[in-house]
Amino acid sequence: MTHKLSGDNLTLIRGERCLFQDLSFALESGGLLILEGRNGCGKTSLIRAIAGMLSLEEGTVYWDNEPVDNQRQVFHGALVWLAHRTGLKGDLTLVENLGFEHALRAHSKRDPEEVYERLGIARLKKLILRSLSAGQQRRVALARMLLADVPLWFMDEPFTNLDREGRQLVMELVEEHCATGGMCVMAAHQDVEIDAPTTKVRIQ
Amino acid sequence: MDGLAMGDYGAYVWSCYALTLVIVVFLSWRARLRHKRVYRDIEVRLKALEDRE
Amino acid sequence: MWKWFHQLASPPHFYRISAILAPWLAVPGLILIAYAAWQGLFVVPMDYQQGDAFRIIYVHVPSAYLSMMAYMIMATSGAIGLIWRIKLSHAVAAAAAPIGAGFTFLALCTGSIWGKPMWGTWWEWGDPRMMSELILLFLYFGYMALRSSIDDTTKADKASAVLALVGIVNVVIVHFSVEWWSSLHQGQTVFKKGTMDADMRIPLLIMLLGFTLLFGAMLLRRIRTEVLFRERRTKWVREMILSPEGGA
Amino acid sequence: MSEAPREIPGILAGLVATAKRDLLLAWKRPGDVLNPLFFFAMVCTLFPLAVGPSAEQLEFSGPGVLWVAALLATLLSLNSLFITDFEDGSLDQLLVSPQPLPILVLGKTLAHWLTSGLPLVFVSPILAITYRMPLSVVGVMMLTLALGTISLSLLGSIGAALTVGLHRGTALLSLLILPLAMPIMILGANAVSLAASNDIYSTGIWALGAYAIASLSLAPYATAAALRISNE
Repeated sequence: MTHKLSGDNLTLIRGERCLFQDLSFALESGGLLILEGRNGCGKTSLIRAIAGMLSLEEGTVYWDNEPVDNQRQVFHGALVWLAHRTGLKGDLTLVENLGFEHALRAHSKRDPEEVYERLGIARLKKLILRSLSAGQQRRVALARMLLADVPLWFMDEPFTNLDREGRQLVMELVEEHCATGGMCVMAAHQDVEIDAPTTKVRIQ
Repeated sequence: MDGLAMGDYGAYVWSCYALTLVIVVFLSWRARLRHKRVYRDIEVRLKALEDRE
Repeated sequence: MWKWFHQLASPPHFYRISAILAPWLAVPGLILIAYAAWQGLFVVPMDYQQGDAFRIIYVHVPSAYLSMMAYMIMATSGAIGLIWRIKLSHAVAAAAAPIGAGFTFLALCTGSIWGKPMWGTWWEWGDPRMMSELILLFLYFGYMALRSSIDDTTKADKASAVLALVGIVNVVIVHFSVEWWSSLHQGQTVFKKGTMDADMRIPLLIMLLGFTLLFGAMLLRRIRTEVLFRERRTKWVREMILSPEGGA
Repeated sequence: MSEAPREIPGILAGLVATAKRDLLLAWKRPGDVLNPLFFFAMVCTLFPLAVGPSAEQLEFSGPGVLWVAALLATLLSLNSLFITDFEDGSLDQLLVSPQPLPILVLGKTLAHWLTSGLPLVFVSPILAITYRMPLSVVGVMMLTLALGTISLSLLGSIGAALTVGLHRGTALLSLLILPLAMPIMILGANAVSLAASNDIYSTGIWALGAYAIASLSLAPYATAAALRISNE
């Protein structure tokens, strides 16, 4: 089944500044949407607004041609969110952290052990997250993404705190996800080389 | 002067009416002050913008 | 009707009309208050129970009534702003809070001054109405503190609207719980408002009307400032302020 | 629409999972649980030192002092309800979760009550006995504290949600919550006082129960709305 995410005339004003105005986009299954712009120009606000965490001044975001405000639960059931702040608890172990997410979301058919192996975090399963490096914590957050069975990935600056190898890994994962009919919205200030049908939105 | 003294209660009654006056005046004065300040701030900002252009 | 309403709710119109309307509320309001104050102070005969101290109620009752009405206005317009996203109604809520707090303070002070000769004490903990009024003052303080500590106006509007709504449910509960509490501690026999002669009541009604009109004028003035502040980036404000005749 | 495999767990699972996670976090950081308890004990100790140790006075003021101390201790613990979630990004995850937000909030509040309200209930008898409270009254006091702290946790969660992410959140939280919490304290403390003087105290208990049920059904919605606004 294919899905569609689209935005129509989105306008957002935060405090003094108008961050973006009359911005529209459309994204279908298999596609990648990249939000570009300098640091601090409103990329993060835009991606948060699309995910339904910020209320827009004007405009509507549609999921499968239905405004997301009318079907928040369905929309949020179809997405995972990855941002700079990982949302993982430093005092809990990897397994405990992912177990919490596991209880809230639909599970993918992937084998967790394989996912840990692939992300290179299999040995760290029993450690509390605080003792891991920032890069390793990002990988745990990536594992959370892979283990959820959702078509839509939201990634806000996914390459921060990652080494070259890690960056490569993220690009590969996104490519795979899009190739298997998933879709991805990404806010990034660097160039991204991902082999997938890409739409770019530039914010001034 | 007997009417103003109101038995022993004159001080209480008059202070209440005076306080009412004070608070109403205070509220109006604050409102006016804030309006002036907001207006002036916008004016200064707009003038500065205009000069730059 | 709808069209008229929409026009009024549009900021430039409101800004212009409110300046014209405010004096038409304030002047009659002040005249009524002055008349009722004269009546209440000099004309009405003194109460056989309370003597001349009862003349305080001519300012106490209207301010107590306004303190509650301002809270109602604040909460309902906040709710309207949350549900229908009407920006003007958030401005109404923001404008009502300081006026409401002022009148709550006035009601507390006048109540306390009335209490000194009547109860022999400045503050009677056992009186449920004084306690409710005091808690109302705290609610106003909390509301204004929350509003001023959030920098983003839209966010402050929504957060304070939620607080006002939670508060309004609580005002009722506070009232009943304080009443129960004071019944346990046998609060002094409080003065009952039901027993009033007609010639005493009429100045009070005039006073209530006068205070309401004055409150309306004050509210309009403050909403006007709020509207100006919120619309400071718009074209109409720019044109109005930069035009040669100004528009203060 | 053949989307059979995608099954989102039910709301009960969401409630249990959030409560479980917060309990686990509290277990790993016992200081957060113990500090309010010490605070509670400390306030109860301060009072006799300030007004003198006469038995009569302590007996008379015991219920009130214990209740005020419990209220302040709960307020102290409410501060951290959403702060860590806000700082580490968990709050974002809760906001985009497929579970209804009020349910997740209820789970968190439940965990908060289990780690702050319930310990207070169990510590209070020790302090009550030092205030010479008879054992029959101690039972009533524990019941009022149990019911009252449920409402306090729920009501406080609204305030915590409104002030999360603000610079002066701590002081503001007290200013917002104390007037709202006053009825709970009035009902609780006076029910205990009535029990101590062998009066009918059931009115207070029923009212506290009603308050707890009302806040159970309404507060999570207000908290959820407040969280969405604060996290914008």
